[in-house]
Amino acid sequence: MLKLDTAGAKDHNSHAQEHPGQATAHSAPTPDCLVEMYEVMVRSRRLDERCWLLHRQGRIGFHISGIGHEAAQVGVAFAMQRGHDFLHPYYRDLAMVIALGMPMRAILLGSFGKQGDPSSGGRQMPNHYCYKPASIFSVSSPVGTQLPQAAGLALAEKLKGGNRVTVTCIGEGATSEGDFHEALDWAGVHRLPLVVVVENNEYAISVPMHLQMAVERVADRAAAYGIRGVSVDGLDVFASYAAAKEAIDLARAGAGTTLLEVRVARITPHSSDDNDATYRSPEEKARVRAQDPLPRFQKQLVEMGLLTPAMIAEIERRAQAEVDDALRYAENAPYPPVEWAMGPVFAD
Amino acid sequence: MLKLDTAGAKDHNSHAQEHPGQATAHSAPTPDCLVEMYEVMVRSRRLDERCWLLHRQGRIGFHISGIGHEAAQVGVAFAMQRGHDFLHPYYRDLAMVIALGMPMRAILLGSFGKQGDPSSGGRQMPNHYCYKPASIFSVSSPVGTQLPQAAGLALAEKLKGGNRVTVTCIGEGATSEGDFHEALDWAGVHRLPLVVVVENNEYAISVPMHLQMAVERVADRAAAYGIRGVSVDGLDVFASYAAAKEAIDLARAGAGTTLLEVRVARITPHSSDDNDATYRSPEEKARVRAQDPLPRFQKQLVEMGLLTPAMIAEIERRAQAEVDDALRYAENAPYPPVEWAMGPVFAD
Amino acid sequence: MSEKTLVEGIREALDEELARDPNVFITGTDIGPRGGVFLATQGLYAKYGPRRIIDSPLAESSIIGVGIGAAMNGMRPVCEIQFADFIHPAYNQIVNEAARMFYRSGGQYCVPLVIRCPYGGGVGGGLYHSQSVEATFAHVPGLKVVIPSNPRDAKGLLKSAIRDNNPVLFLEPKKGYRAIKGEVPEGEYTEPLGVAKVTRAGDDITVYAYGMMHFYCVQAADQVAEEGISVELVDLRTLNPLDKATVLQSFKKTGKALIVYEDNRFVGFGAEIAALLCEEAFEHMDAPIMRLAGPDVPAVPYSRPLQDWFMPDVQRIVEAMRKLAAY
Amino acid sequence: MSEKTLVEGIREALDEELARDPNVFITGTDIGPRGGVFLATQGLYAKYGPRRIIDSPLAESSIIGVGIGAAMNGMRPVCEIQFADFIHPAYNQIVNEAARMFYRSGGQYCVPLVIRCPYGGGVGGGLYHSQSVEATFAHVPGLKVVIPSNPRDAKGLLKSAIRDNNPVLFLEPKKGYRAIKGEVPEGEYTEPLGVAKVTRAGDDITVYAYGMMHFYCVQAADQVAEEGISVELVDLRTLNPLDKATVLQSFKKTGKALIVYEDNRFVGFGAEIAALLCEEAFEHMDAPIMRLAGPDVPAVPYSRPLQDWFMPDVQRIVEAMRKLAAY
Ligand SMILES: Cc1ncc(C[n+]2csc(CCOP(=O)(O)OP(=O)(O)O)c2C)c(N)n1
Ligand SMILES: Cc1ncc(C[n+]2csc(CCOP(=O)(O)OP(=O)(O)O)c2C)c(N)n1
Ligand SMILES: [Mg+2]
Ligand SMILES: [Mg+2]
Repeated sequence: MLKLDTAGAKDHNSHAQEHPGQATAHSAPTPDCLVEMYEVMVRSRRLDERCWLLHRQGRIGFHISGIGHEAAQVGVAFAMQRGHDFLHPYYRDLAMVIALGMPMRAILLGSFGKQGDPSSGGRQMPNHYCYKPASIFSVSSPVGTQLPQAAGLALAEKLKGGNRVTVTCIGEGATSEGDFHEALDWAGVHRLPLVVVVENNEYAISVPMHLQMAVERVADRAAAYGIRGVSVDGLDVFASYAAAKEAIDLARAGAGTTLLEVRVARITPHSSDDNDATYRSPEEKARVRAQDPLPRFQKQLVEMGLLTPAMIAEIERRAQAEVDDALRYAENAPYPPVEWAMGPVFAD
Repeated sequence: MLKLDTAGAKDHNSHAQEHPGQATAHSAPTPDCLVEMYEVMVRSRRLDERCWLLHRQGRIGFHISGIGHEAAQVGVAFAMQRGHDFLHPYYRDLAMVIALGMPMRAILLGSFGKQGDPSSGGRQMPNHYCYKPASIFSVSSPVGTQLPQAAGLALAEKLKGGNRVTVTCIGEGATSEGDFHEALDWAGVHRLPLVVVVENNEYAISVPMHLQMAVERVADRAAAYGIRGVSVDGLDVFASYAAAKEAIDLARAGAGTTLLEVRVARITPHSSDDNDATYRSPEEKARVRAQDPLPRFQKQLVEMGLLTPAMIAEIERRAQAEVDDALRYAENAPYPPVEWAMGPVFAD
Repeated sequence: MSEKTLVEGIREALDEELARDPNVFITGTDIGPRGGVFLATQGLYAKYGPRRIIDSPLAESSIIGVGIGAAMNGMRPVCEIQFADFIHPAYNQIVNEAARMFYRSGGQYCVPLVIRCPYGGGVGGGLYHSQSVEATFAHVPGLKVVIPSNPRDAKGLLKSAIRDNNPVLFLEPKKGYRAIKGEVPEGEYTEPLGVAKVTRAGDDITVYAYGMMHFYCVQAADQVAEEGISVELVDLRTLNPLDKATVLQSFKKTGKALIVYEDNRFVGFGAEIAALLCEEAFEHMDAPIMRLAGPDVPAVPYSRPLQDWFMPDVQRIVEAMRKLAAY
Repeated sequence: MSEKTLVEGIREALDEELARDPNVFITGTDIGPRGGVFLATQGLYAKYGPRRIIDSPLAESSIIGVGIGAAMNGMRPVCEIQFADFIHPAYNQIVNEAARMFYRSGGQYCVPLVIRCPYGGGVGGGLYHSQSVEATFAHVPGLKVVIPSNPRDAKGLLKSAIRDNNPVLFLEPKKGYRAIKGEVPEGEYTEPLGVAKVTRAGDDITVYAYGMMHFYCVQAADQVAEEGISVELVDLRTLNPLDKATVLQSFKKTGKALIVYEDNRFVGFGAEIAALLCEEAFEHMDAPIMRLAGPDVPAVPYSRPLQDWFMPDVQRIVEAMRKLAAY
């Protein structure tokens, strides 16, 4: 099922008929929805933690993490018509792609570079998600390139008269790339049905925000393009959801693009290749860890009476089981045959 | 004298000792200075008009014009410490390079692609000015590339503890290029001694402003970089000078970069290759022509009692004579020997 | 059939494909009311309107990036880069993105995108309106590179490029836009990508060329024919994927090869042809493989005599042909 | 002398040049307190401070563009691009600007700029942390392209690059950063740019390589020596300007050439070597000129067996050497 199918190239980019049933709008997070959001966060967190472990054990070659970004990602994802709206994500968007329905097995096949990895067939590094069944486009390593492409997805949607909104994500550091600027010019000029989510964790690997740009808020940059700029506490699911919902609704209604900054925390090193002790003090790291959005959301839901200790335990159990299953599945999967390296390079 | 000297490559980029005497600050346009500004505008205009004529006569292959931009350019140039401050211009900056002391002969040698052309030795197209004696850097055709370079000039100046301000110019259309964005990020982060002059004539060849960007004023873009943004009537010498003077003084004082929009009029087609009748109505063209900054400035100076009919006539006479002389000189100059095409490609 | 210019062939292809497929649209700077700086899109804005003929901001990386996105959402964008010299800011989107998308997504998304781009010198364009970029891009797996040398091919190849499901860099010899004329069949026909064409059969030497240089080679071959030199001329037409079979076949017949290109010589496309021949047809080599190419200075200088020094022309091709034939 | 790694050779060169010339400064992302993602600049921030070791915004076009400007204002910037794969956004500033500035300004301004850039595969980097970009840039007149294959050269060549008055793209074989060790003289010495080196004399075949592939070729040559095959190994070191004399001289001795590179084969750098040889040393050709190179897929895939399939290695080089020697 996860085996990649490269046949029928002519239909690759046709989206109209797929999973029409999956289009579900969430006008406000219902209690059920909030619990589901929580569960996605837990699932993402457990998978993420396991990947760090797998890397330390030498079982996978690389991991780049979304830990500390999950509240914002879940808030945004649940504001989308999942499966219908487009997501052009970046490498930290684990919780987001899980929320949109990418299976853990699929994700871990990528981490192991195993056969059936739907993201790229073992060609890309881990966490370079791509999953067409959920309308997820291919993560690139060169940062920022997804932005003009997301503008193009949105422009085509507008030209075709479709009603999909395109959501794209980017780190604050990558907003310094020229592609960010050029894309937002298009977004402003054509009032594109687009939401650009900037996940601001205040670091580009080791480079702190103040050496990247001289604005207080990334959302300030919206002023250069005649689009909306909104900055929210991305450690808070409610704030993230509300801001994303408004932005997506406006985009769908023809009111154009929002630059949505979600202020998050990068609780881990940049990636498994990084040693953040070279540029963050233990005190700073402790401060960042203390911002963890997961216990915060759990506490909120418990106080709202939506989560009980039993539910929490059950959700943990399910998440662990899912991770265990996916890990078994991916680790036992064969490597791709070398034919997978050979191509096809060109579509038919 | 105008013969290009490529010897001594090791000293190419050393600026410290050159023309120290030329550094002249204008704290406010004195009456003399205003008349000089007027004369530069007239000289630039007459040369520019002659180039259009030469092109129609088939005597030069290309011309791109500053007609309608002169008030702004003269305002900016006279606010600089001419010869001391750096200029990284663009192709429309004829009045600016004349104001900084580039001789007409030098300019016309470029228009004819003749030997001794100091800008490039006949390698670049006309109007791609470069004149080191006046601290003018080389105009590139690919638009926008001068901005990161100008930021680099300014960064080096800051690192060295020098007091030169870098002025760079760009059309409003080219502010859509990624290089614009990336350069201004550096400018903001390092509070660079830099003034970015956007000559907004509302067209990028045929593409009108509203298809280029969704902001009212290019100066609005400054908000994305934590720098000053100022928009002035670039058809007015006084406004242009005052704004440029303030920006340059602030830059020199360590207060960082200004994005200075000068709103000008492109009275001619984009270049001698263009036919603007395909995208501008005769009415619109007439409206633009009516904005001509030269008669306006003349009228102002006459009303201020600084210009008399006799002075106007004398200035005209001198300008025409200078153009005639430069034209004779350039037309009679030989073509460069083919060795000039061969190199050197590398500096020693 | 009627005699048309190369740029007319291109315009017809665009017009017909716009009419044929509602998913085709054009973007780039000045391609709207202005009709393009070379008038390749003249009249199309009036005919198809601002939703199909979209003047873009002046920002090449996004012209391509937006094209990639639109292509992944079911469209067939034709993106114009005004001069090949200005494709450089879009290098990242073309090479890292467009060319790799199909492979990197394991076939989930393809990028049916055409990048039209005038290239080449001899037009008084100086350093930045004269560049040839085919070697740079032919080196990139996943990107097709096509160069027509005449109006008929221009139309037929461009139509194929627009219908192709891959990114195609379509390089147009700007000096030939009006200088090269020829018969163009009316209406629907296509020329296949990836197929070279022997445009003149001959026995003594094989000359490989494309674009404007092919046009010159035809004249040069005529000239040396009078001297009894029989030239086989191969118009490569598609540089990637290269039609190796046709390239090798001709060489096996003549044993002598000259490659003519105006791009800088060093690591230019001619190097690949030479390497291919001496790797796969060594036993047929009767002479050194010759390259006649642009010199290794940054680009074509502006001043007339300097430009003339740079550009390969009929006379120099004739001399190279003579020299090779005499070996 | 002491045994050092390749990255240590680079770090020493940077350290010494920073100490020697106050106009040298380093910029790029993560080159500050982090010491670079490969630790090439480790310790330099602590030693030279934030005015000489400047962490940049994440914006490659400006990293180079700012470097060009600073160079024109009397500095000698060393700009780091984190991976060769990410040099693509800076292509325009490098090719249209840095490489052309001296020529286009008629010698008024030169650009003494070094671009340091790890390249190459075999490190589990997948499509975008494995690319080789040397052919693309070696094609550009006005830009020097240098690739060291050992710690001694890394230090000596980098010092020359920093002192050169031209833009130099200094490509570092990242797989060799720690894998390649060797003696590095203490203190001041330089290696000249533009000079290839015969690193092993031999009679039967000539093998041309650079960077990591040269390291493999040494091992492969050792291996086939036991079989009686005498390999002459040429480390190109500078790709542009190429040391044609050394390249031709060795070929004239052996008459057989193998070029090994990990970049995509088609229009790769090996094509130029092959073209040069069969153009200028035709009479000495005793066998087809062979290229062993990366295949023409977009870049090195991530999954282990796929990566192994892509990368030329000692075993494959041995086989190619045998085949060529046996011709
Ligand atoms: C064009 C490009 N340059 C450099 C890199 C190397 N790199 C990968 S992630 C990264 C930092 C990105 O920071 P940010 O955008 O803030 O995202 P974050 O990782 O903090 O979520 C860098 C420099 C890259 N992937 N692409
Ligand atoms: C990178 C690049 N793309 C395209 C061009 C072609 N071109 C030359 S000038 C121009 C319009 C520039 O408009 P603007 O920046 O507003 O300056 P203006 O000419 O109006 O003063 C264009 C598209 C170019 N020179 N460089
Ligand atoms: Mg960040
Ligand atoms: Mg303009």
